Amino acid sequence: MATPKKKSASTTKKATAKITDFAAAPINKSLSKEEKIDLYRTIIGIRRFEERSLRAYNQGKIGGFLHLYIGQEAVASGIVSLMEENDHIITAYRDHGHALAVGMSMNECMAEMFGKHTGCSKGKGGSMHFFAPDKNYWGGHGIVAGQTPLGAGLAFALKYKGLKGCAIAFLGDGAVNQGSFMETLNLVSLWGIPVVFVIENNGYSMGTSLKRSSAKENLAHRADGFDMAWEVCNGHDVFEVREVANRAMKRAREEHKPFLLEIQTYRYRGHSVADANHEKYRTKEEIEEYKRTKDPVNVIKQQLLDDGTLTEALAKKIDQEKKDEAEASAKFAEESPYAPRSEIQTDVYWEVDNDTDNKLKGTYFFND
Amino acid sequence: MATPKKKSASTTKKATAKITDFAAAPINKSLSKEEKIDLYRTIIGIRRFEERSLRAYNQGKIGGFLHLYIGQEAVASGIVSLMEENDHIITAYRDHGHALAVGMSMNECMAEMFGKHTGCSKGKGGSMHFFAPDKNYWGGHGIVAGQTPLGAGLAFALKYKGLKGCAIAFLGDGAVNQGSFMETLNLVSLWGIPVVFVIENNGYSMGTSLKRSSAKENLAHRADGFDMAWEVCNGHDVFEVREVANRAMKRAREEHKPFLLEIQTYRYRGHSVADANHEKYRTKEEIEEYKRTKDPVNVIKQQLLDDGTLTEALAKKIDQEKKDEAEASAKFAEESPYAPRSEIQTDVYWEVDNDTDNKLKGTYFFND
Amino acid sequence: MALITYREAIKQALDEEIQRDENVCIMGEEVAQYNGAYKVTEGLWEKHGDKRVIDTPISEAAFSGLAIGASMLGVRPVIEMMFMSFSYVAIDQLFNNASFCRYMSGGLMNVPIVVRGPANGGTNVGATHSHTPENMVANHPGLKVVCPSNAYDAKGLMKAAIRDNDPVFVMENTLLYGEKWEVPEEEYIVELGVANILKEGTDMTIISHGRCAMLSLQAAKTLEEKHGISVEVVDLRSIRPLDEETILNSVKKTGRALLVEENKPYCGVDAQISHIIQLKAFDYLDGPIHRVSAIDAPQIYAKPLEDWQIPNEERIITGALKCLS
Amino acid sequence: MALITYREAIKQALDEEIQRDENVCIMGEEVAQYNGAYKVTEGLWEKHGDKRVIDTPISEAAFSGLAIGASMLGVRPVIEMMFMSFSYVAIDQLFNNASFCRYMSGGLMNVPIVVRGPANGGTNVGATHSHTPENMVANHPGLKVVCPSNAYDAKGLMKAAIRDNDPVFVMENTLLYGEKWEVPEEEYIVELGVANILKEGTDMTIISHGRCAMLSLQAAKTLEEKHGISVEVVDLRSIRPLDEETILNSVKKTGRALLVEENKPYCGVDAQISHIIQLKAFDYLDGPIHRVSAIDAPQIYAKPLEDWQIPNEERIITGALKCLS
Ligand SMILES: Cc1ncc(C[n+]2csc(CCOP(=O)(O)OP(=O)(O)O)c2C)c(N)n1
Ligand SMILES: Cc1ncc(C[n+]2csc(CCOP(=O)(O)OP(=O)(O)O)c2C)c(N)n1
Ligand SMILES: [Mg+2]
Ligand SMILES: [Mg+2]
Repeated sequence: MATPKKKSASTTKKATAKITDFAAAPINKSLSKEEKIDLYRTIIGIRRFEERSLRAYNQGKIGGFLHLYIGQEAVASGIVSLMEENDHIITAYRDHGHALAVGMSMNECMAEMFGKHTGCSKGKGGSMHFFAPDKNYWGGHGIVAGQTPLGAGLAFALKYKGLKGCAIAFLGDGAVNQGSFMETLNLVSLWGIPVVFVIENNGYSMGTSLKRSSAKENLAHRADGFDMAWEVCNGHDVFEVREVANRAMKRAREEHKPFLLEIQTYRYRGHSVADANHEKYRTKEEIEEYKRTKDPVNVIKQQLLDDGTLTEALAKKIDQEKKDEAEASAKFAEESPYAPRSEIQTDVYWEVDNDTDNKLKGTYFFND
Repeated sequence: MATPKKKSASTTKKATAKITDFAAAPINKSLSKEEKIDLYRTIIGIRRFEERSLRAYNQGKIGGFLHLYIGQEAVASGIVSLMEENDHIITAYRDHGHALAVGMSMNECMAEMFGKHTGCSKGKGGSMHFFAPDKNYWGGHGIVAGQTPLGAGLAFALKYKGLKGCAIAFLGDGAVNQGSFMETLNLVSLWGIPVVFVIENNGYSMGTSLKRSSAKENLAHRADGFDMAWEVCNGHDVFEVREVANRAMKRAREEHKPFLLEIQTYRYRGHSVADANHEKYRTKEEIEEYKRTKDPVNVIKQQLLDDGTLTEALAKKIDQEKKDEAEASAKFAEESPYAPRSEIQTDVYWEVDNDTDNKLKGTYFFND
Repeated sequence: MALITYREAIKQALDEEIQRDENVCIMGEEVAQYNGAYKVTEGLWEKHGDKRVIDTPISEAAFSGLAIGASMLGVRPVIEMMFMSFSYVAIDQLFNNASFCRYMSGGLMNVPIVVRGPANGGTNVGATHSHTPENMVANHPGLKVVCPSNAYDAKGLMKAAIRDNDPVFVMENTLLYGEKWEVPEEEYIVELGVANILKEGTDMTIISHGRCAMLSLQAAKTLEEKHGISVEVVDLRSIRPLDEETILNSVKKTGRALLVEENKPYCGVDAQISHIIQLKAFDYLDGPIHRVSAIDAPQIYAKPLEDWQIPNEERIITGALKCLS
Repeated sequence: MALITYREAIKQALDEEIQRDENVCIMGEEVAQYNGAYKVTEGLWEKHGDKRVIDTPISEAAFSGLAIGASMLGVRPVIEMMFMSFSYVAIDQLFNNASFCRYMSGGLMNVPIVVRGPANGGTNVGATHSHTPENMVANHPGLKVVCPSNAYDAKGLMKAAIRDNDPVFVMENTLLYGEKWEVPEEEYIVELGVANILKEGTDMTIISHGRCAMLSLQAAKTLEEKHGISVEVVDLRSIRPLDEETILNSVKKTGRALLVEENKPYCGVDAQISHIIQLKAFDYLDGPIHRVSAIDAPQIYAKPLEDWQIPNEERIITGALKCLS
């Protein structure tokens, strides 16, 4: 099913010619062999990491929610691969893929889900709250669409500070119906904020299909109401993601203009692992069909085998490395300690944590 | 300046032929002489009432805010004149015009602004909070756009109860940027709720011109993103308002479809009477030009003089009656008592106010 | 009497009220076709159809406001917040419109809605999903709020809330959904504003609400068995209206009060209860009122730490011993 | 010292901090070209331009969230809520993102924003425009909140808030904007967490914050003159962090405490203060702690009634006499 791409006539400056072989687009053609292999490595790494985390969850090692990104890997991988020095990203609770793509280690991510002190957030955030500001990754947010104004803020800061960069804020197809997001669309267009909103449209918000949650199925089209450019593309082919996102990001960086990009993708698992219903609100066939024809791991593998970048042997080797890395991360997480109880009350206030001068006045915490 | 009308191609069913003489449209042609005079009576009544309230405010008789509707009278008057038995309306804080149009008395309205017990809300609501549920008028709301989901709820109730009617929810051009409103647009289109949202676009939200608050000046166009019908029209000619709104309201009643109607209008006074700046953020000329060419009172008066409905003498008589009525309302308000202090704690809980069976358990109020 | 879960009890209340009154309907995210994120509404859509059990987009402000508006015309919507934490995106609708429209109109209208959903921590979902905002609700006159601690109360209070002509928040608890209690087969109501003495005692009073009341009961038993302390346990059930009489009678009898809740301490419900007790039973107090609340920090994710952060039996016992010393 | 208004004091603080630190900027509705709805930012846009003083659309959730996000990269936005009441449409951004992002990231970031605006009644604008939500803010660990009662504090606390590396709410008061106080010409800071003894006394302590502290001071003078009662008045200034020491020392000295605030009573700040006092100064108390708060109902519009609803000198005096009896 070749999804039709729609483009905003009104505001996208360049009417780029339609490209069907995205791998041949300049932004992809310029990739070195090693860079292409890295894309494969990232995509399969996310897959293996999450498969391992699922096992840990089922073993009772991971609590709370576990929202798997399996099926959507090419979206985060493709976009993150385009990030430049001053580009920043932020996403929602389905945040493992983005985390690994920016280069967070499997160890710190797995340990976070285990709630361990060695986790990226010291076990304070959990699966929904991975952060790596040093890698320009600002989380990991649990309230639907709540991260979208933050993303605009990151981009605002870039412009404020005169840095050439953009922010990419990811959200889901259900998140588009939160007021905070829609307010933000107006704001960023009005102010000329270099942010790219990426709707990862996987067709469902929990058990609700797109057409039961949004009055119009073309979500990106809302941007027209704010005089903002938009585009819709597929998310299973990392080269397509890169080609389209690259234009959006470049435009943001160079022209300080926001962009609304809707990427059609699919999640294989339930909304979270606790979602036992996910073969009820959609058919098994729908899932299988996507896996068969559009699995992002298979698609890139085949592309790289076809163009000679990969051999079956190398592909297998990388796969095995990632499996091992994931396995090791579970071991690392398992063996890591929890934070001591005293840590419950650290990281609340910067001023308390950094009280080198002993200048703090007054009571900050109020237990009897 | 003849504002161009734009229509939603996508969702408005009937492509009605363009009408320029709105008085000749069927919905207006069918008006009896008395009905037309009533329209004039309403419009001039609002004007005289508000002029009187302004004096009262300047005399220190009215406190808090006073948001005058002067200049916009034809909008509420026109739309309310179309209301049928099961139609309901709700608006924001600039609510006097709507109140008088639905038939609230000047006495209860003026007394409310004076904070008196005889006011429509017993002096508990003030200028921003007029209500007359018996006249299908649900207020009068102070939080920008906060009334818009309530309006959707009124319409939801009509559909739920199987009543043929619609709700009209008014909001300003600044209010469109609140998330609650945009969420509601999606919801009512998705569910098929018979609500008509009327943006009274007077060009300014406080001191901010439309183009400084909204990324796209055609506000109604946002409806396209929700697959919802929309239209833009002028608000100074009550016949135009009626012609356009009638189609929107009929459609809502008959097809359970929402509509977004943007009506271009103008306020002569500051945002509220306290707004001393209003000749700074816009020019005196802009104000004068509107008054000269589009004053809703003059426009209808001229129309009715031209078509023989009114004579100068009758027009003057009605004007005088309304001046007298407004004056009398100020006297009534002045002479009315404030509620006793004990009334501070009534009307908080229905169950407390209606405690006929003495069944209430527990403490409801918590002062020492 | 049947032994049913807290979840089942709420579902029964909803089911019965939908049948009793054609104006009662339920709306929220995933409440219909998905049967509810926590399966509280399981089967109700299938039984009552699209009109009465309604799935919403993720637009809490819009559907809360819509429910409030609809209630003005006599519909009686029960809205589910998938987590009560998500009400934070709808606070204006809930705290300004639901609470004040009646007042600002001088009593011309009322808003018979119910806002229900889980408000608790202890489930390793982190800071944004673990709010217990009954204190914020109770701060706003015009609103009512109840916190059922068991299946019997959950059913009875839910029915009372739905029949109430004012806006009522029902704070549920995901950790209780699967727990079972005896619930009568015949219809009953638990009136708002009536606390429940879970256990009588003479040495001290523990006042609590929601799941913490159950933990307090457990702790009280341990205190009695291991420490020989006779503890009276009062389960508030209803936060606003509040059964001051039961609270004060108990404290006057025991002379000691420990207040236990899951909220963060600063301006929690128990701050208010503490004030009321010292004001109205000052001369009966043999020592200061103590509180056990969540350890004052955003909710932590890590399970063993969160289990320590929110009140647990051990912390309640420690608190009680401190209170008695 | 110069005699300047509360409004002018805040403006000076903003102006000086904008000049001091290029990362400080102000955003909000009408703050720039219109000079602020209450003229607090008058002249700042003209002086500092579009980059530093920024008008926003009526989108509190969006611009609050934007400010929070920007602060993560080192911008230090001061956002104005035209009324603090309007923060109700932005609660999720303010109470989840501003307060918890630091924590949920294990301390990897901080959110140096200031949220400022008037939070008061007494201006006949009705229930939706008269919130005093310092209690709700203080309930959320990660947030700080201060309530300056006079021009000196307003300037000093605003500067402290802007320099603070955590999110700080500054609750102002429209009724104070035009009032004048002595303010030094030279630069100063009023640290967070330090209360101010407005008047010393021996018979009882009145603890208050914001404009109510000024009313309390007036009442204290009347109590002294007319009733011969020596009242100590503590102005909290900062709600979180809280200067417990000053509170407790004063109550230990006087043995009596009256708490005065403008919020509705249920779970107001003073509920918390009451609890702390009875917990930590129980043996020093000669009688129960009393409170004077707004009369518990949505804010009424009618001027004479609203003037009675919120604390005034007469009600404070009555409260004080009750407290002493
Ligand atoms: C304000 C708010 N409402 C509801 C939820 C519960 N919730 C979490 S994820 C989700 C579905 C979101 O779907 P979508 O935006 O499509 O993202 P996806 O899960 O498909 O990645 C819901 C309803 C929440 N976290 N926050
Ligand atoms: C949520 C919220 N933010 C800000 C305000 C303050 N405010 C009241 S009216 C107004 C301007 C609204 O303009 P518009 O919607 O165009 O309506 P108009 O006043 O022109 O009728 C503002 C900012 C408010 N009442 N509520
Ligand atoms: Mg989705
Ligand atoms: Mg306007």
